[in-house]
Amino acid sequence: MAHDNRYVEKDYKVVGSRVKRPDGVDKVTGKARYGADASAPGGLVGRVLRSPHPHAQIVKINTAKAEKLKGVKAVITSADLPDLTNGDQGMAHILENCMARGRALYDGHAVAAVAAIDEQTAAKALKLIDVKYKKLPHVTDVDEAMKPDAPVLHAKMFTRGVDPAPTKASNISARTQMGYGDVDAGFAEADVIVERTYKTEQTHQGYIEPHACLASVNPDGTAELWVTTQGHFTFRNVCSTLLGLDIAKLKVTSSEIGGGFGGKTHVWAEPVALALSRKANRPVKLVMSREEVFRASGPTSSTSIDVKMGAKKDGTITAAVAEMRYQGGAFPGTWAMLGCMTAFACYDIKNNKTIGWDVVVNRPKVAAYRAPSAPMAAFAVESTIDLVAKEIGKSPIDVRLKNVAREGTQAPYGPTYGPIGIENTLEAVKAHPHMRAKLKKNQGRGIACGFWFNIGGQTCVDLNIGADGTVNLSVGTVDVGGARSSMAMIAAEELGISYEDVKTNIGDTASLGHNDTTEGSRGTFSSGMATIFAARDAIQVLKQRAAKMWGIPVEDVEWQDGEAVAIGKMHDNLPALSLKEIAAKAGRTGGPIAGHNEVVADGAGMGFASHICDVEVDPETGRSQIVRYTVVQDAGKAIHPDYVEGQFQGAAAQGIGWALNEEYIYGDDGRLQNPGFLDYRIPVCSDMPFIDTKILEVPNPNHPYGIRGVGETSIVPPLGAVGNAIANATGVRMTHAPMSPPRVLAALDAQDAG
Amino acid sequence: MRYERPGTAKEAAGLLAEEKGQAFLLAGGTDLLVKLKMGMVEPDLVVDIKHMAKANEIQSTAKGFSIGAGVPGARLGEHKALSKAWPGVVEAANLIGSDQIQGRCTLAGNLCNASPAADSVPAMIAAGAKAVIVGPKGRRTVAVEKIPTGPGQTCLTKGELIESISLPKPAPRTGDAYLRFIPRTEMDIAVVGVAISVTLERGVIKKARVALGAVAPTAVLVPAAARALVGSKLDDAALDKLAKACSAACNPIDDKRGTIEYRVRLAGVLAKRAAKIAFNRAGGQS
Amino acid sequence: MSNATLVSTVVNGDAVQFACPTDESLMSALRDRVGLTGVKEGCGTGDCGACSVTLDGQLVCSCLVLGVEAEGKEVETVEGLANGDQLHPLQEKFIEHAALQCGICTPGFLVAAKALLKRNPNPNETEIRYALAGNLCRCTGYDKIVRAVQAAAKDMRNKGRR
Amino acid sequence: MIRVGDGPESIEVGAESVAELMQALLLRYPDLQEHLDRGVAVSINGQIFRDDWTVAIPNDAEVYLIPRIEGG
Repeated sequence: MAHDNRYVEKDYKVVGSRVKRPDGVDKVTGKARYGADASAPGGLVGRVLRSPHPHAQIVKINTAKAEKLKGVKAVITSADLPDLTNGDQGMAHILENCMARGRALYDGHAVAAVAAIDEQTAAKALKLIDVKYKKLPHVTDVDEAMKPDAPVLHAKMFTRGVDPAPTKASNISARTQMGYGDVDAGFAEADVIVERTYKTEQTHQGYIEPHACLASVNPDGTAELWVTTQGHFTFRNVCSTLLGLDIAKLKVTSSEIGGGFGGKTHVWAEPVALALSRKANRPVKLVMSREEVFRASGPTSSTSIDVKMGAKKDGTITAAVAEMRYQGGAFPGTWAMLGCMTAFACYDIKNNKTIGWDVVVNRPKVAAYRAPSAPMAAFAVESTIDLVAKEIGKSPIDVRLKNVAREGTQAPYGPTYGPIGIENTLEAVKAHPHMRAKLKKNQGRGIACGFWFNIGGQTCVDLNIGADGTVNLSVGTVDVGGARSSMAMIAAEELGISYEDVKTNIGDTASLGHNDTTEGSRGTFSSGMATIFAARDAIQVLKQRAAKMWGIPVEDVEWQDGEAVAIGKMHDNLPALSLKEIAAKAGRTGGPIAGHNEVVADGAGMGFASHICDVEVDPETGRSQIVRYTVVQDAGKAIHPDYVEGQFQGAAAQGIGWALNEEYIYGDDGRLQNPGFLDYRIPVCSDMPFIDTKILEVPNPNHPYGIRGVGETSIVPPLGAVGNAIANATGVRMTHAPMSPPRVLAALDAQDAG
Repeated sequence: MRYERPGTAKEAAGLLAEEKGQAFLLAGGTDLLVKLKMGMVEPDLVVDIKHMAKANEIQSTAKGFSIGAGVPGARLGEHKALSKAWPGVVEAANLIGSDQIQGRCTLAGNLCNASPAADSVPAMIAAGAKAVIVGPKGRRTVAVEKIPTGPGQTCLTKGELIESISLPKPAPRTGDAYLRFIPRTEMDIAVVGVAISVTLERGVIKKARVALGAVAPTAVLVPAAARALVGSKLDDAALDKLAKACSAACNPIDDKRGTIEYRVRLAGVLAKRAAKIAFNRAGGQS
Repeated sequence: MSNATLVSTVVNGDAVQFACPTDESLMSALRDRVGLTGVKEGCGTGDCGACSVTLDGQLVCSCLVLGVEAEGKEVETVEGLANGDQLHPLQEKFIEHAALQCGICTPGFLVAAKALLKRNPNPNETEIRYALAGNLCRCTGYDKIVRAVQAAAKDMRNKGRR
Repeated sequence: MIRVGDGPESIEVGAESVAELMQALLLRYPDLQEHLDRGVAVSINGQIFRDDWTVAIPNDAEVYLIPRIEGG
């Protein structure tokens, strides 16, 4: 059945309220089962041996001693994961990242793995594996890696997007260019031109739950995987390809997920666990240590970005150019391209150009991190806009409003925007009491904007009505932050029943059609759309059953507030039939009542946010403390406001951590110096103030409820907002994030010296 | 790994002395278990000292305080007399890690782990604390500043362990303070730590002890910094001299937690701030 | 299992015996041998607080305690927080205030918050923030967690409960 | 006719659906296959379509091929 995805304004009964989440009790009592909380009969413990070198040839791996150790049931190397990728480069890189093939490309790269009867035996076995390395020169810095004399990681990598195509291999995987207009003419028009170079360090999603899975592969090719993931269907497809399994025979169940933020969209050790299980013919549980998570999962890019911006005295930005260098770790990515797409997306700049360089270095393969690539570009752009505002003597907010993107503005990546909310967020910021609050000594206030896409994609939902009229809703997008509530609310809203009568569960890959991964702020948008459509299908069935019960034509039945109502003069003696009454008779009117929907959820909206940050800087130590913070973001429609606020607050906190202290620190030896929460400093409770939020609702025209994704956008503004606040507190412009105490103090000294 | 829980210090010393393999003491375990987890140590013997007599006691005597080697940080904070006498020492101990860590970590453990950045060690040094060591040859008492000899190394010989830490009874009009710098508000290892204790006579500093952490291979006592204070009412000139002396005493390394330059600079900044707190606690008015 | 030692202890009020290697953490013993997987491992090095339990009433990271140290002691985990089918006020308020998103840190926060309120039934915001600084949460920015603890504290004071 | 843009270059193509558009483009630009394999999304008059090639393209529509986005 074709469904209409267009937005229709309506009054909601359930949507927009603050109900209790269905998984709450399990999660406050310790009953909820996460990746590491499952066990299986005869289960083994899997452990991975990792390269201590950032770049090395693997000359030989001798596993004989480990194999002989009592209690060891399988030892594997890349030989046990033959290349079945059939020319698919992306898949081949995933395979090589899971297990090194003849060369180690970063500190922490997996080189072998064992499965043993217990933790102690597995640890002992790892020590018995003898790996002979030949060390190779390494490079971990993005700018260094681009130099002509840098050690080259991939001998056959020639930069794409360059004409003529290079004949010499380099670490630059691709060049991207975007934008429109004539930037030279734009700069010629400008009264002021500001140019700056920025650097951002590599950060990690920092989810508290390490990667964990329980894999079981049988000799007949059937297999099961219990795993903490953002996308169990994607994991199934990738693992099936890498292991040579049939998709239908690998059942993947997503456990409760203890945070992902993009980091659990990709497979890391799961194919290794499957390969161990296949070899041992026993279930294998593989849980990464925190150190392994930092060294060998997928952090974000470190970057180096040049921005040039020209403006007229009236505040009009006449031209803007950004050249951005993003490292993707040891394998090529498209991270700089995403930087290009997002850098100027909040603004209507007639002449804009972005150039992106995607670069490989000897660091772990970069993965998505909440609005991937956008925060770094926004740090550079939002800082530069404040500099422009200062030069022309206008307020930062007015310069932003003067150039703000609106419906009809052409996005830097091509298309023309439909209705978008960036102007609304800026107006809300301007009117917010926070903007008028008095600042104390050493304090400063900064604002910044941010943009991130929403994506839609393949979605499949099942809605089944029980004999008592309660509803099971099976969705295939993993619930990363309360989505089961939102889906139940949407189903209840459509069916006209109470929230408590709907139970949402996350279906495994064997019981539901394919669903794309929960990424790109798509969960509520996509599964919300499919839930609406599935509920509408179920309503059709309910109407048919009511018609049968009454013995009237289905055309004479309408669905109103959870009831079938017979319409027309001929039937006005018929009392309405509730969903419960119809459900009770389902067995005698044609069997189970259900609604299904399979859809490519298209028309995802755009996410925009503006933030206000107050910071206090200790001039003697360079330490910055966030004293007040406000997030304004367009949600399209907030289904469950608590969890929308929670996304805003969580994203802002991650951005603040990035802005202030979080960074990967590599030594000259190319090894990660701080693979733990002690020295990879994510914000703790006492670092943070309460985070004020304001939800705006500019409906997405391409969703029945107007939903936009809300998960990612608010990690984009904090770096710029904090940098601008520090600049206003101290007079010093920070161009290197994180803006840690030593960097701020050095900048203060340089200011004093200058 | 053999796990033993002796009932006396002497018994513990005997176990350590007899062990041919790698032996470790377990007090709060907040360092040892991390090393176990990371595979940095593979003990043959672990001696849990929390079951030794008096290991969990804080004793108040006429001479001062004796703090058993198993007393966790949280207990120090709850001890009113100790907190009144040596607020700087208690604050320093209470800065180690989270409330969870406070439930376990001990002064003796913090000292014997011999990290240059240990928070409680500079504070103990400034307060003139001593460690009571028991070993195969009996009991000896050593000033805290003499215990660590380098990162992860102490002057304790095979079979020796710290039974308790003793703090003197503070002289009248004595105040102490400890400040450390960390990038966050909690949960970090000190980038720089400064402990100062001063004793006043008629409003003038008569005696002072200044100790620094995280700026040298061990926590260090800085007599030159103390001299900068003695005879002053903590005027700006004295504070500047103090800051200079502290910075001059630094011999730090560049690492993930801070640069040499930053540590040297911060030592001076924190010394001034700590001195003011200690001075006020001693009843001084600057 | 080499070097296994039999440990007799009391967990959430029940006498429990388990055998574990001497170098195994209490966290692993509780999870793998007693079956209390509400005790979460976020780091294994005492930096995240997800494995928080109380040991004879003292809040600790169970990853920094040896299993054998639990001999003769009383351990309380998140599984012991509710009284039968009655959730603890902290559990109620965490749900009510949406103080959890992914929920992996929640058991540790609840155990730590309970220890705080036992010690200080009326903490201010700063005291709550510092008392919970040993518990990392990456989802919420801590906002709703602090509010939930404030609400639970108020509720418990009104009911005269600790 | 449909305008297809990717940055500064625009061309006109006759096609009534995304599938027809792709066929037409591949005839003219065989190198595009590599991009299509990596994944593209199609923007039709500002609305972004990700996977569904059956989507109809109205007359005089503005169409952009943009890279498929990954998110966090």
